[in-house]
Amino acid sequence: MKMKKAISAVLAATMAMALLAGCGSGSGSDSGSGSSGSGETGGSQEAFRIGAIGPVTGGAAVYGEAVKNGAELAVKEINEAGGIGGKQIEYKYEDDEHDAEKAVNAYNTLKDWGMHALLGTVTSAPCVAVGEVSQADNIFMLTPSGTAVECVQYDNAFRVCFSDPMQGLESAKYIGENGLAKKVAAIYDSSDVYSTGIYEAFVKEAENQDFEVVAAEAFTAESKTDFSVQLQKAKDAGAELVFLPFYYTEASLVLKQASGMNYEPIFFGCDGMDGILAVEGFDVNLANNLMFMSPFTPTSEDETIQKFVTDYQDAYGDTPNQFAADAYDGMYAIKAAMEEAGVTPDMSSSDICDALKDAMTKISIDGVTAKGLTWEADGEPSKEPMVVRIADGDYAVVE
Amino acid sequence: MTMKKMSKTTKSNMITYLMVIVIFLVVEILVFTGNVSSLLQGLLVPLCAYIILAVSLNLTVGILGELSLGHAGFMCVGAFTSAFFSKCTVDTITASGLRYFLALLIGAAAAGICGILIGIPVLRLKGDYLAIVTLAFGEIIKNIVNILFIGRDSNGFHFSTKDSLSLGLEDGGKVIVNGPQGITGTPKDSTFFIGVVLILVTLFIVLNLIHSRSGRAIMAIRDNRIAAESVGINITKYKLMAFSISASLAGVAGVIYAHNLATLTAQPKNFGYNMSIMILVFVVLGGIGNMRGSIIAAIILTLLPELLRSLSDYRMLIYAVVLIVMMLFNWSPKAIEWRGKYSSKFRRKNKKSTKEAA
Amino acid sequence: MSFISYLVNGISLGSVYAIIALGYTMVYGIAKMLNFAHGDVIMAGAYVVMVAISGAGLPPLAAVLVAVVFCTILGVVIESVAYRPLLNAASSLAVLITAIGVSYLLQNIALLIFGANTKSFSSVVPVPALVLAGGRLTIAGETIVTIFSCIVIMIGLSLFIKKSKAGQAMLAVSEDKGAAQLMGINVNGTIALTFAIGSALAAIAGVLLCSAYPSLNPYTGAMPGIKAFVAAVFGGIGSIPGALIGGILLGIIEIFGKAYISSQMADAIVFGVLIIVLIVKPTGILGKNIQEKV
Amino acid sequence: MALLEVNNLGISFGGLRAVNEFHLKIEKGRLYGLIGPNGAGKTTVFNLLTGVYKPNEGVILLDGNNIVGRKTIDINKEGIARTFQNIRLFKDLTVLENVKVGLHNHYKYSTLEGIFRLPKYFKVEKAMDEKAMELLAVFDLDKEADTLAANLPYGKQRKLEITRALATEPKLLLLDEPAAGMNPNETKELMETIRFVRDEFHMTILLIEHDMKLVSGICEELTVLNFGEVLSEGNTSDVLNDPEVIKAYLGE
Repeated sequence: MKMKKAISAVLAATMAMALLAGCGSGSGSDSGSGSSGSGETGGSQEAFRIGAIGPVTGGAAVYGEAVKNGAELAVKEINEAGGIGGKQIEYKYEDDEHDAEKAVNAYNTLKDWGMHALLGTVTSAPCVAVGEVSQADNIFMLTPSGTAVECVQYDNAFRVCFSDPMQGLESAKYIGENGLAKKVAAIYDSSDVYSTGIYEAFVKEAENQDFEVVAAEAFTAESKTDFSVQLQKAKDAGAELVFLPFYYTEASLVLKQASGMNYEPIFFGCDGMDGILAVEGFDVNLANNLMFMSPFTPTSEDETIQKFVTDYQDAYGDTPNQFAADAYDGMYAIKAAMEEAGVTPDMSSSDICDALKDAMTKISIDGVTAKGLTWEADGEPSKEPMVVRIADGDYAVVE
Repeated sequence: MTMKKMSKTTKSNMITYLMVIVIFLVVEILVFTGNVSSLLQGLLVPLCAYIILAVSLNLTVGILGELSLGHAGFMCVGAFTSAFFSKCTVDTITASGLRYFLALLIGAAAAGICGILIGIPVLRLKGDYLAIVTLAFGEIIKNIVNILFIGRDSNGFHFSTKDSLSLGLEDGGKVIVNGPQGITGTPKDSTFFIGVVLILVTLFIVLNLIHSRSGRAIMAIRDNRIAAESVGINITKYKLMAFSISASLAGVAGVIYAHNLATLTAQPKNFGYNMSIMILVFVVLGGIGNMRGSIIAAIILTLLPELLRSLSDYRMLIYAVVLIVMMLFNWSPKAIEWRGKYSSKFRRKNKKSTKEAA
Repeated sequence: MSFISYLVNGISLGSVYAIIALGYTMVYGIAKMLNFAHGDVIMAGAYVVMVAISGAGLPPLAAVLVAVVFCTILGVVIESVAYRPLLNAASSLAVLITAIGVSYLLQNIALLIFGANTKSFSSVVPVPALVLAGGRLTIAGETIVTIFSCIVIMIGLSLFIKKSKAGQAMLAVSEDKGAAQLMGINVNGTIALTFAIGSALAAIAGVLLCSAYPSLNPYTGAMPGIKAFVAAVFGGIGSIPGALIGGILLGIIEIFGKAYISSQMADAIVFGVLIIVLIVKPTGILGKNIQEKV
Repeated sequence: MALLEVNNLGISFGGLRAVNEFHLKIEKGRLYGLIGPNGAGKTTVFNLLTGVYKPNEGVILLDGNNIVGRKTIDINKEGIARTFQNIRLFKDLTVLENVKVGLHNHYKYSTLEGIFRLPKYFKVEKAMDEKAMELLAVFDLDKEADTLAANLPYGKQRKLEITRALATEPKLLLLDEPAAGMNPNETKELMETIRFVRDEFHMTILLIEHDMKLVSGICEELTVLNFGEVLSEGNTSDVLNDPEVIKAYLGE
């Protein structure tokens, strides 16, 4: 009894501290949010506050990390070049652990901070949840890599990347039109939104194309180390091409295991495949025969891209992947839209959002993921997908 | 003697209820005066869900004395069934209060039924074996939800475990449960007020159960199964009762959770064993069998990582360290002894003031 | 043919589970605690090997040795700082939760040091793959080495426990801590030794896990850890041969489930079989049935 | 008709014959002793009578009904209650609650009535409290009603176990070494208590005991068990003077 009391006392004290700290941070914030809940910002701000959300801990941390860095790089460049319409950008990144609930927490943290616009979130399910609350608050959001259809279901949301159905459809079209294979197998992550979304669109479009899906095998987040069964089935079905709509982390294992069983089909991936060559210690020879659709290749000779890649490597030591590239372009798109709309930091985020909704459809930027990137009012970007083939351990764009 | 005893437990229960109400009022006043950050406001509803989860798991762990690592599975069942219901009826039942009430009943019932179905085979197992089987059930539930596709068109409902295409919906048909993408667009009906009311209801059920004939039977089984059998207690019945009540309350928490976010997906993070363990952490840290402790621990451990946000990269690290230190402080026999010494010294010093306070 | 191929793959996956399960079961048998941080010690071991090879340029075998030493020390430190104070706590759950805390801690330390990026782990296994049936069936060198190590470790551990004084002490502690203490056995020392051995095994498991599935990030150990825990329970937790059998069966069930039932339902199948086994035989395949004395 | 009649009872564990051709007949209201050297199978007999073990063969008639194969809880409902050699109390419940658990099957209200605190809850709980306190007073435990069972001194724990068993309103009470670990004074007090229980509650009692003073002091009849078989039975004084029994106890 005594012990229990002591525990309660200790816990209660900690709680009191925690609550005080929470309130303190609330009242200490100069955004004056809280009761109004609309995320209005104070009157005399000198800088635009742009927030970003994505996972930097947990299993999906690698994507969030890339976005965090890509956006940061863009912010640095923009600020050095004089900011947005003469105003500097303040940039803040929050962790969501790839969880919808944590993402909303992260969003609220940014709102307390006085965010004018959001670059995020990185992954789909959290993005849909944040989309819901940002729409209620009327805060502009541009997701660099949230591919699910619902990510941009509201008019305040736009995205830099392709949507899942779009990728599936384009992949199937490309394979069919170029006659890459007659028999195709698909392996996908049935516990993942991104992977399932692409897979479904792929299979749907395959009906219209001149190839047959001979095997469709799934895996889940709990069993993504061993792909021997899925590969064996593809092999037994005689598939000449294996479609891999998931991220390179798992793909590197698939390639290793395929080579272990002497199975050498063409592997075809999506934008998540980008970055595979940057995996430390990865045997690049395994990836010969790998093609994927990506808006971005770090080896492109384009000047903008080269500069981005070099700067990124200097700053973070890694080769940027398409998540970093999307985030980089996303930040520039926000800049362009803000300048187009002529907003200023002393406007409320809701007013900024209204102005940006309109401005987004008018801008065109030459970024690292596309030239002449424009947006429709439905939030989708219009850009041409690029197919990249890995040869001799390096990326090469297939014309 | 007896009357004094009665009033002692009643008093303890009243303190628990009162604590919840006071916290609610304080938060409401702070919100009203604009002193609560959006972050904290956003945390209020999930917090209610976690508190209910912690209290309900404490019924299994503390009162029934069985370790369950699949509590999130029941939450998942409650969340998905109720979200499915709300999504289907969002156009037909326009009164959101009524719809939410029905959703609560459905979520609780579905989770409770799952609890019974799972409880019948597994409750004969003991200790760590029971723990691993509940973990397994939690994972199975998550796996099944992830491959479940349900759509609706003018012909009624369509089911599939493959993909949304094989539902064969006609044009205009809507996919309601979309595999790993789960359910999107559940009406956001959960509020802090409802959450607090549900916490009170949960406490009411759990505390009253404990201090009733059935609760005594459950605790007797926990303390000594063989002796309980020898005085004619039906072991299976009471184990199952505790387990299914605990499950259905977890279902209620699931309903709150599902109606707070626009997306409901069954990820390892929110409905996997990670979550089950997280809830167990609340229970053990707050004191096994101590409902008030569970509430406090749930509040602290939910707020902690959020309040550590400013530490960015180090926050989960610090969270882990704090968790270990708190566990050692609360449970290590040496620490308890040390605290006992310290607090008795402290008490002697303040004897007079304590007397006055009492 | 594909049946045999599935079987080989199942054994190969299962052997990795088995070698992790050995560490789990060892610690459980003696300390009666579920060491949830075991999977993360594996991850730590794999990172050490990677750093030792690519950073310090050590030959693979020396790197493995370094990892074993590192993990042994890590295991002993974790045991003495986080677990031992709770050895006599009022509830055995306290130490379980602390183990979870340690697991988070190790993951986040690794995240800070090595970042979230997945690293490809170059195999340290020098054994070439075995090609049978004219190339239609390949058994990877890693599989051969893993199974071989599993059996060696299992025999070694069994002999150690049966023949050595320290092993006998472990047995005594696992039977009855209080009685062992009265017999003059150093209980704390014995438990520390158990953790040392368990963690050394974790280092080897880490190397083999990452050689067979060459992808390493701070969360690499978590899921195989849970699966191996399941395998250990499956085989009868506390039983050393049980860990081997449980691990391999789990691997085979997982692969066959995927191959012949549904690849989407693989997890549900694995866990479903586990439940059925435990309902039929409540202490696992090789677990001792203990009748409670009335 | 005898209250308890056991015939040809036997059970084996593995290859070991623990109890063989055991028989026993206890008339209502008697105080009966079951004695024998350690390991003779006395507790096993109790476990067979209470359904903890299922016998390989034999008949157990309680009031004429065969209870072989019934579950422990049903046997308790039929009217057999017991205590344990190594005390088994509900440690984290109070003394009062321990007894109220014993009253479980005789004072009923539904779980829902309990949760929603309907009038029946208060009525039945009040009756339970009164009955439990009455029982506790008999054993002089009423002052400790609010103490946790684990915190009681040893002798009182034994008494509480008997009280709890009595609360189930049995016809037959089995006591497994009630005097174990007690000093002579406590034993003497216990003897009085047992006799009092028999007289006051008109109880039939079967007890296992090693303390010969207690056995010869209160038991009216005895059965001696050796290596799982009945060695001798009958009136206490006759049995205790049986040379076979003396041999078994003192050795060759």
